[in-house]
Amino acid sequence: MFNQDSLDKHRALDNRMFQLLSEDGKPLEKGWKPSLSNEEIVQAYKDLLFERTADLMAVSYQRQGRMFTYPPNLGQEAIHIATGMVIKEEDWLVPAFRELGAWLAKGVSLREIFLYFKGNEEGSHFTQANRMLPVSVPIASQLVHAAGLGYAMNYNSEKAAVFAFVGDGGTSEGDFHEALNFAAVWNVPVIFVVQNNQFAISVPMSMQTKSVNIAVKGLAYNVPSVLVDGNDLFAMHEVLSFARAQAMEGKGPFLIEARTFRMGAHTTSDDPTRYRTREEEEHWAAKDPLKRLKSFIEANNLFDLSQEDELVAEYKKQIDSSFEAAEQHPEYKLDDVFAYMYSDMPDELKRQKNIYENYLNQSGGAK
Amino acid sequence: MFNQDSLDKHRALDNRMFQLLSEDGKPLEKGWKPSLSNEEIVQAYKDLLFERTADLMAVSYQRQGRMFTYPPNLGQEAIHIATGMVIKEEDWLVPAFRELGAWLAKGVSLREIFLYFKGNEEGSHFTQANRMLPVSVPIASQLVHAAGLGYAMNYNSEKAAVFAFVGDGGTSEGDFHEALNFAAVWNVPVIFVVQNNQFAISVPMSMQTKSVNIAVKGLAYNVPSVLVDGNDLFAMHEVLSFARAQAMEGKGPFLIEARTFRMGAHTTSDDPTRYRTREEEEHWAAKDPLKRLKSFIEANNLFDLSQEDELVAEYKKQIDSSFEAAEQHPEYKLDDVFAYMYSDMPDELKRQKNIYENYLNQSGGAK
Amino acid sequence: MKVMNMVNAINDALDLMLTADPGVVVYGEDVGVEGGVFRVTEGLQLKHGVQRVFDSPLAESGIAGTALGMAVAGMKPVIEMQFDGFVYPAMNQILSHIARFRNRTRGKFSAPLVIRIPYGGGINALEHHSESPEAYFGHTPGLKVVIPSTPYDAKGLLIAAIEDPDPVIYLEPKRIYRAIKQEVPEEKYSIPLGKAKVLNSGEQLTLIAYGAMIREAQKAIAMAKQNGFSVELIDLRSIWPIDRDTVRESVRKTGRVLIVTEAPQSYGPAAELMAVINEEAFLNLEAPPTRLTGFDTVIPLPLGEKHYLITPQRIYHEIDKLIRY
Amino acid sequence: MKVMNMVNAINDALDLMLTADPGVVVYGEDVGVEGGVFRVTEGLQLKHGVQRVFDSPLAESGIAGTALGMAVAGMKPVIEMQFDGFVYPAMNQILSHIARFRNRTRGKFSAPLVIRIPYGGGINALEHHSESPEAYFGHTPGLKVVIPSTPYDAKGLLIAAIEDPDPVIYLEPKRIYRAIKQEVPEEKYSIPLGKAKVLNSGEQLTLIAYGAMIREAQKAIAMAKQNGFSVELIDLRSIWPIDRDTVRESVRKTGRVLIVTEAPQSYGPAAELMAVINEEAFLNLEAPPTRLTGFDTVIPLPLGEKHYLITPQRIYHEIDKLIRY
Ligand SMILES: Cc1ncc(C[n+]2csc(CCOP(=O)(O)OP(=O)(O)O)c2C)c(N)n1
Ligand SMILES: Cc1ncc(C[n+]2csc(CCOP(=O)(O)OP(=O)(O)O)c2C)c(N)n1
Ligand SMILES: [Mg+2]
Ligand SMILES: [Mg+2]
Repeated sequence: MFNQDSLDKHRALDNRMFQLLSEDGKPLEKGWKPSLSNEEIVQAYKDLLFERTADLMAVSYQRQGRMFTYPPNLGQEAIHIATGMVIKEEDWLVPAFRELGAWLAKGVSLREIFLYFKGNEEGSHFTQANRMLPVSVPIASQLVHAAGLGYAMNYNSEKAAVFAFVGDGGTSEGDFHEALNFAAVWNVPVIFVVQNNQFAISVPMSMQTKSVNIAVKGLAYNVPSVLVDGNDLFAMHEVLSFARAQAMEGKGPFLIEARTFRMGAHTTSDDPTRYRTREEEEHWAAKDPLKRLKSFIEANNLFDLSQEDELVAEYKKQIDSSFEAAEQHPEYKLDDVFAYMYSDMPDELKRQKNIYENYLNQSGGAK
Repeated sequence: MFNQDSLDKHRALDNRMFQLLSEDGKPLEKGWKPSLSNEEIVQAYKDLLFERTADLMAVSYQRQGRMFTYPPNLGQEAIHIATGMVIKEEDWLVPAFRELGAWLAKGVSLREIFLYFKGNEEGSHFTQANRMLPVSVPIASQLVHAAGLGYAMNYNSEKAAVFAFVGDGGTSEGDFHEALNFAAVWNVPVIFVVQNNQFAISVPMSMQTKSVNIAVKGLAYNVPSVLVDGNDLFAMHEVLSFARAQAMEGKGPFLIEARTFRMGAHTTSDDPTRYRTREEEEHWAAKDPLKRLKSFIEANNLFDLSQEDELVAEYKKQIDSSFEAAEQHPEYKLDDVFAYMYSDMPDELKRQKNIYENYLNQSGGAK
Repeated sequence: MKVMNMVNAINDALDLMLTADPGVVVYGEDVGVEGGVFRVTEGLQLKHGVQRVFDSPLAESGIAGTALGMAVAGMKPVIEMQFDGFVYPAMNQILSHIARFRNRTRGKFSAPLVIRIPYGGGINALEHHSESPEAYFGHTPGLKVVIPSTPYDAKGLLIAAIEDPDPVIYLEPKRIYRAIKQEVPEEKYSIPLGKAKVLNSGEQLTLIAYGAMIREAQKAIAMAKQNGFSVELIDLRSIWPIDRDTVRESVRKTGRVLIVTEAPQSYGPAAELMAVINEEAFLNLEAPPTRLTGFDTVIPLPLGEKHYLITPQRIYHEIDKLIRY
Repeated sequence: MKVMNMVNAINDALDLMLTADPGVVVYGEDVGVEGGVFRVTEGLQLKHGVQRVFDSPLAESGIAGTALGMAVAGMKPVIEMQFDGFVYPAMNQILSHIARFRNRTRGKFSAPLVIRIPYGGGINALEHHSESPEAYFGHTPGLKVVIPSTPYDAKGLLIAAIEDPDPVIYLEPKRIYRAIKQEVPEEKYSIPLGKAKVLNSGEQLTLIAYGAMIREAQKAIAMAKQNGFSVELIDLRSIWPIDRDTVRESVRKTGRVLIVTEAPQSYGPAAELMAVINEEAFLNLEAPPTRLTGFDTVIPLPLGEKHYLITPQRIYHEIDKLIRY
């Protein structure tokens, strides 16, 4: 298990990445055994498969014009599934916008996710999910919210942690700095996870920072930091578990750089061939987290992979029906524009709404 | 001389401070000789004495109600004088607001400084000073300007550096982070000097950051960083010289934490007894940069200190006459409110000004 | 009742709310040990402890953003921006998140927090210490924006703001922090947000102002009275929402209106009031609605402020012109 | 002449200015290799090199603040904020520094830079991608604020903005980036900042709009014409300063005015125009100056946008009401 000793051995400054499985799913260290049970591993694999299936289908719904935009998760799923395994009901999840599997683990329904990306705020209501903030579009701005949630945890003597996500590009924003600093000074239980997928839209890491890696940035705040192979589910799981345990011991924030690659486009309106090479894509395709876990499962005979097609078919049905549920969501009403701005609708908003409704009445409903 | 080797020996993470003179002005290393000539040392002492005298008089002008506010430099002068010795005509100085001696070295007149703190923008016109930005009140916001100036230096292939100042408190702002990051990624010749004077108004360092020191923050950007005794003129001079030389070699930005203490109040409206102890003040009074340099000069017989009173008397006259010149500055005119907003006054501003002037005419000049 | 100035009244409101609601925390730069640079939070840390009243690192985006996090978790943060000009680094957090969290999550989360900001000119301060940023907030859907003009209102409005389930920008006219003393009840009371107050009833002209301009307006009205003019004074108190009822009723009665604000003119607060008056009382207007505002310039440093600040004489001049129109 | 849409026209203006002035640099997030998420800067890096057209780290305050530094050093940065909603992290740099450097230094330094911002709704985008922030900038002394509505204007105004010795906020109505094609001269030409343009002359009503609302207004005016109404259309083009002459002349002639803007209503752009009209043409008014604007709400996500966006039908409805008033 990743422990204090591993932390000392993986000093961010030395640029050593914590990794347990090789690209072809073999333990890097002889005799290594996963700290997860076989059932847990199989479940993780299934979850990963589910995320991947849902993600690919989301992209295709968008291509069919049934969803207005969508940011693919392809290639980054191990980070999300590992988070889902470690995060507890009482923990907060503070997303950026590319952590599908973690959202699902937190109880957000696919229907809601689809609804959101179809363009309805109702999709961020998260009826079943506890303690998860909505997607944060302004890059890195959510990280300071996480520090505030952490303060509330301490203030209320709650034994819980906050998992806050950001991308590599997001580390350039001032709010990344302020969040890490507040979290450290206040000693709050926040686990910052940077999904370093090598690009911020078209901008590569090398134009985003000159630091040897992103984990090293934790030194500026005296926050323990590790560089982890984000495509290695086991490695991610161990480090996340360690970080959470540390937080529960009152040791404050933790920074994880999860090294990964966005195998898809930035969003469905992006064309990655403009800014990256086929070689780069192939290099990373070999590190695919799904493939890697699958090899491990195969080698250790944990699961009869011949069932996979059936499983995927089942998932697809489920995903389709979630999407249809999103499509069948009641029409977006004028009321919805006004009703949630304040706890009680102020007269001024009623007035503006009335004027518009009067117009609609007079025009026979034509907008 | 401070060199690459010294840099390696003073890794910010080890929290070792670069210092050459003891508190009582003795070389810390046997046989150490200053890299400055005797004349330079004496001149530096005189400059320091001048800054201190001007600074104390500024405080007393303010007390007399002749200036509306003023931020004392007391105790931090060695940083400013050393900067003045290293900075060249072609270099930019990007001040925060507490670097009096450096401004003077850059050619800003005391008259202008007084005029500014009397409340006239004309005091920031810096008639004689080249390449110095005005005081920046919004904490840390000036640092990104420095990165932009640095870009211009590179763009125009100028061999020059930018010296940018900020306080310990300022390192908490997002702009500190963005500036260091831009400067590093763009590899621009910017020397960031953090005057760590232990407090941001009433807030001590310990509530500002959890990092072992401020220099360590440079690691996040892969920017070479040193912790220096800011009350040791020799140490400051050597490190600043080294940093500038590195910048001239195209090695990009540098971060200096100058450890010092604000011996006076934050500004003339502040009362430090509310937030710090007498012991703390006495502890730091023993490290006074003026006293330290004086002891060195005395021990080495560099200057006949019996002339000091006379010198100070002379300085006072000079300072008084600068202040009087500021007091005799032409009245602040209505035109001055409007004239500098745009390069040509837009009709809209002329209109607003006319309306007011018409009123003044009608009211016989009564505001 | 106790005689209080505005600093005392705000301090008292914070103290009462810290006592009444264990979720309330008060933080910002220098608000703890120092008690704030204006001493508004003086004594509160000693009384309520460092967990509840504390200094934050020097970073306004961090202050505002962490407050949102706390609010979402059920706390009631009351944060301070040290001066008007230092709220700008927090604009992204305020505009993009604090104002929108309720709407974004369809009511699942909200951001019941208060941002206190000393604002306005007239105190001989450095640049960025004399700004009037209320229009930026008034133009931002999802916020309520409040400005008191008396110790009594300051206390009651701040208590209401803290109790309000939505985020409130609470601007404190620093120029009159200590200028006005008034009997203020010692107990907790609140004044509904969104309601203007008629401070002086009159027949010939409606003068609308708020914050530090109220005092100047009152002086002008006294001059007007001596000259036989009857002026109605509305203290707007709430920048958003605007109390259209009070404004309408008054302007329909007087037919003439003068709006006095210190902020820059273009796209400023007075423009919105003129629009409201056009919408609510156009047919009753006997003279063009008129604004007396700051210029479209940076507010000058102290030696130039006399050219910028609005005096009772200037207000009176406009009253006179309008009534004779 | 060449047929261009607005994206082409802006690209062309940037290309010409990069060629004409060695001090011009173009940077921001994804503007280099990618050519901008809207492809506005496409091809420019290839042609002018990575020193002059480049990607910056993802940090808007840094982008704006470094541009100020470059401008002070004599360069001419033209920076891009990727979307309207992402300019807010740069507010402190824009409001506190860029707008003020000339005044602060009494003309010693200035900030001749251009901030390009695609803005406005109607493109089915995520939250923060459909904002209309022009009033925030219009209320900030020291800035000029420009919005084109056609490819021709886009090119001429951008060239003028880059040549201008003062900082210019240049807002690009992204909704019509590719919607309008027009013959545009291939050479460099500029259109003076601060001047509105009468797009349609008419007698009964003045309609004031800008940016993407011009197209909607034109459709409404076509409907009005069919019904025998004569409407004058002013394309404001410059948010600050406002071309009072053009507005005054038109409203004095027509006596009726409708202002159409997409931004939220309160303290929004339309309010300022109403104030200007009250100041310039009150006695000529035959009906209350009227505004048709966005609501005081967050602009909804795509499925709700239909409730928010202003349609030609709604504009026509107001025209009809006002002319029959
Ligand atoms: C403040 C802000 N600026 C710009 C954008 C536009 N934008 C959306 S995603 C993105 C890149 C984010 O890169 P990264 O943080 O690495 O996350 P990734 O997309 O790779 O997951 C940008 C620039 C934004 N959403 N917010
Ligand atoms: C953005 C911003 N926030 C707050 C302030 C108010 N303020 C002025 S000086 C200061 C403390 C600065 O501390 P530090 O950076 O350590 O510099 P020092 O005063 O110690 O030289 C504060 C909070 C400001 N000027 N700007
Ligand atoms: Mg990325
Ligand atoms: Mg300090």
